[in-house]
Amino acid sequence: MAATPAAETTAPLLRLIDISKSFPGVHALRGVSLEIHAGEVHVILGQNGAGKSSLIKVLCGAYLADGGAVEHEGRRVAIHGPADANAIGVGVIFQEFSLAPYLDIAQNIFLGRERAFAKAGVIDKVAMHAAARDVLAQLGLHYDTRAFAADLGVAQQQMVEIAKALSQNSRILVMDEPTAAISERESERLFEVIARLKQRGVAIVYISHRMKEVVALGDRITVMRDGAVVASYRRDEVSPDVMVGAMIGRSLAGLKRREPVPAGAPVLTVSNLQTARLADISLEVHAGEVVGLAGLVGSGRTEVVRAIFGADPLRTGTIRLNGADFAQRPDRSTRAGLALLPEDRKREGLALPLAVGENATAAALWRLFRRGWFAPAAADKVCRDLIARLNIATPGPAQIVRNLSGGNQQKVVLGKWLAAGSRLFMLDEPTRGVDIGAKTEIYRLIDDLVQDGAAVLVISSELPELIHLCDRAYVMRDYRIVGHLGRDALSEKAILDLAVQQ
Amino acid sequence: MTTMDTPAPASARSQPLAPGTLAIVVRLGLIACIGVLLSSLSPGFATTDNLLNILRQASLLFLVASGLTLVIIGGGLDLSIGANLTLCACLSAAAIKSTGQPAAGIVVALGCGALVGLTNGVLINRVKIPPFLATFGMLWVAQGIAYWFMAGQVVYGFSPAFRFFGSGFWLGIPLPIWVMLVTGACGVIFLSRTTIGREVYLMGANEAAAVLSGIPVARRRTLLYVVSGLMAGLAALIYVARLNAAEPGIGEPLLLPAIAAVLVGGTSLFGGSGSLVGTLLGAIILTLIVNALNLLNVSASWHPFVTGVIVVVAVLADAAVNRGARR
Amino acid sequence: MKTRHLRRIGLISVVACGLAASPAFAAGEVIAAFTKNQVDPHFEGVRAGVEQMAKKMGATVRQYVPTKPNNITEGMSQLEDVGVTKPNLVLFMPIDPKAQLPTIKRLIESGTPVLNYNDKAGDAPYLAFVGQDDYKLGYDIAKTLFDHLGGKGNVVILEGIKGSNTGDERKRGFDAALKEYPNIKLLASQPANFQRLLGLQVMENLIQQFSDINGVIAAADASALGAAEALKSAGRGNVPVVSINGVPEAVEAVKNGSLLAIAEFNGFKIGCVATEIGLKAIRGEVVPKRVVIPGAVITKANHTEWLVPYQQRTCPAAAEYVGQ
Amino acid sequence: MTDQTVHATTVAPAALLRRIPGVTFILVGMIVLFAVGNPRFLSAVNLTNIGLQASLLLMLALPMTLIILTAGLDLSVGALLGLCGVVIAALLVAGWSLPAAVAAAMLVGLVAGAVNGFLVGYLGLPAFVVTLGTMGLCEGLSLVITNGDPIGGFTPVLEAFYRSTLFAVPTPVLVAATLYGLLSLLLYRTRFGNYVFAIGGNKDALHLAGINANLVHMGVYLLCSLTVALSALLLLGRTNSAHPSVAVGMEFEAIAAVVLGGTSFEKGQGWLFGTVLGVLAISVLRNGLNVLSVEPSLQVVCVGLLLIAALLIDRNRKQASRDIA
Repeated sequence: MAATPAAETTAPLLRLIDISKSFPGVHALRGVSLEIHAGEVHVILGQNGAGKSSLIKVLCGAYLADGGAVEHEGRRVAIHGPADANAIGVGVIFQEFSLAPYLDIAQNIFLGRERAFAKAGVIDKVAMHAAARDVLAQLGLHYDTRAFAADLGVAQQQMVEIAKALSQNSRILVMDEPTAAISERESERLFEVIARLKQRGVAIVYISHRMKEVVALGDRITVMRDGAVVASYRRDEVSPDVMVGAMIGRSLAGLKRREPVPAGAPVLTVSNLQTARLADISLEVHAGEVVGLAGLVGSGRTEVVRAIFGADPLRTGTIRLNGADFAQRPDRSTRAGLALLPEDRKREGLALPLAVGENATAAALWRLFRRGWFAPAAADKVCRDLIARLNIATPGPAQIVRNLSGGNQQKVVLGKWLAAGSRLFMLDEPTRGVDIGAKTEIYRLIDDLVQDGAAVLVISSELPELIHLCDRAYVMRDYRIVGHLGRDALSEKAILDLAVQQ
Repeated sequence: MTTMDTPAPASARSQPLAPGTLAIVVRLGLIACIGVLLSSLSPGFATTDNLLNILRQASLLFLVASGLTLVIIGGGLDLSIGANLTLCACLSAAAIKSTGQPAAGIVVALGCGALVGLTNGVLINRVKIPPFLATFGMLWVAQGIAYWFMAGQVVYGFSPAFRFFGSGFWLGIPLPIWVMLVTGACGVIFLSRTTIGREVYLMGANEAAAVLSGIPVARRRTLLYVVSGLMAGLAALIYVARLNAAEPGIGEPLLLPAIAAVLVGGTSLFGGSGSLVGTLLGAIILTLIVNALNLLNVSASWHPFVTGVIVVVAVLADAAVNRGARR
Repeated sequence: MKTRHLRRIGLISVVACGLAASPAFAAGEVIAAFTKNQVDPHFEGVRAGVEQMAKKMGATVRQYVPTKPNNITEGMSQLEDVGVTKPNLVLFMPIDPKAQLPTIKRLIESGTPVLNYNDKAGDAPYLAFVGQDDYKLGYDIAKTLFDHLGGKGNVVILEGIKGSNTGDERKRGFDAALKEYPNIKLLASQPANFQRLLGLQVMENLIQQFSDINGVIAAADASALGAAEALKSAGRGNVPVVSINGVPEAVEAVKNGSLLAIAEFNGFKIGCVATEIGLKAIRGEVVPKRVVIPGAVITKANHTEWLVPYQQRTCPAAAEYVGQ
Repeated sequence: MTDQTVHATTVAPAALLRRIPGVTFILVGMIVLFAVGNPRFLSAVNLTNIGLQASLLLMLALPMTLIILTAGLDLSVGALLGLCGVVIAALLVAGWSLPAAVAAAMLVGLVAGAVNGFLVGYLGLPAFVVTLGTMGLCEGLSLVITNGDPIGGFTPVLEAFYRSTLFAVPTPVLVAATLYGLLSLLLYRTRFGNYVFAIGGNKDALHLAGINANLVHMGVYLLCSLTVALSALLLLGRTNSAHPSVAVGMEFEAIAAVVLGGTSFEKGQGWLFGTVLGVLAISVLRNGLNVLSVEPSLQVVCVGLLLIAALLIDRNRKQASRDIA
């Protein structure tokens, strides 16, 4: 665990040579070569499906590469499984955390390596907790190591993950979109930790969509597309536009703000809403408006839309749709014209083992078949129309949703609500885990919706996205609305000032 | 990016058999194989009487298993069906005995079944007890009430009009088979041609997503348990009519065979997939096997073992097919 | 939250205290009566007999029945628990003699008098055994059928639960009778576990398998009634069925011709006599060690006596059977 | 609260209190009630009875806890218990020595556990389905071996062992207590124990930690089946004979006991000692109802009500604690 001095940046710590991997019908990786240097942050950029995840899985031994070689400090090594990856010091922090909820922090950190603390097979808990505290201290953290992972917040879990990797003497730390689920403030904390790790000579492979982070962190940037490396730069030799261009294969102008539509009558009026956690929520959304709900992760944004939709119980407060009260129950909300695109589409948005058709009509059955009799042909037609309208890449309505890419899955969720004829769309992180192509299409769709007189309430952790989309925004902190920003006042700084307690 | 821009090819229709259809075909094939094998080994097998006999026995099993199938597709489990059947049988038999009206028995059986189902639904929805335990608790409660109500007696001897449900024939086919066909058809229509049926699959596959799609999941689930209870009530009537008696021990031995029929029928316990046709075939296969063992003079001690083998084989085969389909 | 718990616990306590208190106020000896299940009416007959005689003789009865029918371990637990409550008399019938013998021996050693009734429960210092001769019942009823068939024909047997004393002894009786009738052919002998549904389904299958069944012997009424149903719906209602027990339902079936005859295994009488003998024994009287109640063959000619519901019957005096 | 990422999460004593399952209250309530109803309830003889009656269920419920912690289920334990009893008895009657017969039963347990474990651990089939299948197979095999007849007349050593006591404590209780000690050591103090929690909570994590998670998963089922095979000795000692279907149905009671004890079907959340409480609750209820001579049909209802009431309390407490948070 002793700190390693920053290594020579000239000789790579790990070199991937011509790695390829294919699955039936898909070339996930085509001859990927990559150099990873100690003490450097190597950012890998790419759209969804570009092969980043496959690359990580090959690196950590979850996939066995079909071809190519791996060199560790100049020597050929074979990665046949997680154990081999561990042996050469590769540690991965996945988006879906690899913590067991009902093991405590210390047990999680040393999961799989308890032998070091075992005497005659019995684990010396005192020693293990002491060691865990040591590791956390190196990151400047002081957690109670007896806490169950289940009781930790997302950011805290991520820190435990990092501590876990660090405790394995990982020389190469792979982070898969580490800031996707944490607040900006927590991200800063993470960046500090990354800086510390760099100083200690750890090589970091950092995967992200966020150009700002890429620019701020990356020493070396590799862009992938369609399973292959399309470009590799040093940070000082490249601009964001060039990188985005490389990602999508063409140059894209920066996000401009969406043209506003003249706002109509109020569609949604929420006053003094209170739930078990939320307090004093009042907001209004008009027809033809895109309203943002900004704030850090954990500030209560998701809870607000869930409460409006009726997924969580209200304590007090009134919610009116087009001036009328409606029962706060998801089925009533749906029939009243409310739509909720949930944050976690795999868990809450889609029935993954079912077909596109079944999912796309899930919220609209009551509307399409008012008598309660289901007609497969009619449902099929509705679904085909949606596939065409949303440009969903699927062989047909019978395709199982699990087999679609993230962007197309998200479009199915959106399609569900289009079919339901909703008038107020509450979109919780609509572009999370979605590639740029699908992202633009989703933006265009939102624009179409408001043009058409619908109202949209958007939650996003990506500030540029909010600023691009929204006519105005409410900002939340600690389960309260702490501010409202009109179109002119809306800026990243303004949002952050409100969202972060000074 | 290329795939994104091209709209869906229209050839999607001509894909190979969906796993569900395949499973049905395989089961039909299995039944055919056993049939051919048996008719060559035992002359008594391929007679109309024997085939109707098998179907009649299967129909009783199917009635119990059908409600369970719906519950399982919707992502639940109902361990109380056997005890529920017992309770319905005892109460309805007593009602018929005391009023002399078969109609009273029908009302009581269906009412009692629905009530037990409703209680299951409330325990699961409101009290949030996992289905396994809520229905296991109800198993004991229903069984206990049945014991208490019957106080060790048997209610027996019903009018021919009522007994017709269990032992009568229509167009040369025993009435329980008609009941099986009619309820099976209703069930199939319910699952595939009503919006509620479609919602059942959705909530079984992903409950949270179903809730957030505006499907009133709690009410749908309660409905499923009520339907399961109603089926137990209906089965109870057929049993009482068939046996000409109600005793507090008739339902309990039916639980595991019913679960086995559902599983052999290819319905996944994960929810979200399965079919009543499968359960029907499952019930027929299980009945057929026992009939075959009898005709082949195999000792009755072997019946549970062979049934166990069939369940395991069916489950393994489905797992293999699903794995293949997912890849 | 706490008050809610307290209230709930309080409610339960009140109910349970009520339950607990009721037997405690009654006078006289306390009898613990064991039966095997709450399903078979035969045991209801036993319980009714015990209750009636106990009331007559001024004793109180506590019934012990496993919650799951014929569950051996539960039956054993109940025996152990009875050792704690120390009743004045235990009337015991084994679910499984081999399993329960050691426990019952310990119960006797601890000073609780035990009378064995209904089924033989192995060798232990019981006050007495009160029951019937299952072997003879089986033998008698089989003979009745064979004679009815004129000494020739094909029969099937629906056995009881394998391994139960009752079932095995009856089967032995059937077999003994079979040996005496060389022209009676046994087509099949399958277990129907004393159950109605199993009796029905086993019979349905046997009908398919054999087209020439002339008679059916069932080890108990429930399976016989099931078998009779199966025969009737196959249009073979004329095939004679005989059984053992004589619960009112089966006697009615004899009356209307569905069953040919039943060998009387009279739970009510067993309950009465066992209680009388047991109470007399603990009251210091000298009692016979073994009382075997003879079983009649119930036919259409003599069935009326057994049609009476248990509650309306009157206990016979034990003296009627002593010395037989 | 200025720097939330560094802020330590503490394990409050309230958290420990929260772990106590609702069944504890019912258990205490029942004990008070039964003791008031019949003072002999608390006599040494009766406590011995409760211990004896609880010990076999505990032998099944303890390894079942581990299985449920892995988000699994084993419906085959009851039938397997019966089968192992039949195997031991049959071999003893056939003249085998006790150790040899026990070894054969262990082998049966090994095979059953391996089949369950392989199908659940390696192939990822639902445990309910797999173990329902093996349950049928085990029960069927017992029937085939015995042809439905109970087997008796083997060495009295088993019964003597079952009935023996050490310092006035019945041996079966000691055996069950020893098993509890061993399993709690295994679960809370060894790598294997950590992996059990990890499989239920996040099996992929275990896989990525370089552990053969499937093997561990299978190991849990093996452990359970082997324990069951050994428990057959207690069963034989208790019943002094082997019945093919004597223990069928015990699996449901064991599962109920585990869940009463606060172990959840998901996420590897649970507590081994809770299972002891759950088993005690069931045993005390049954014993107490007998001691109070409650009417047999009401006893059946009471078992169901115990389950529902205990889970109701847990539910209310969980909601209450969430409201506070």
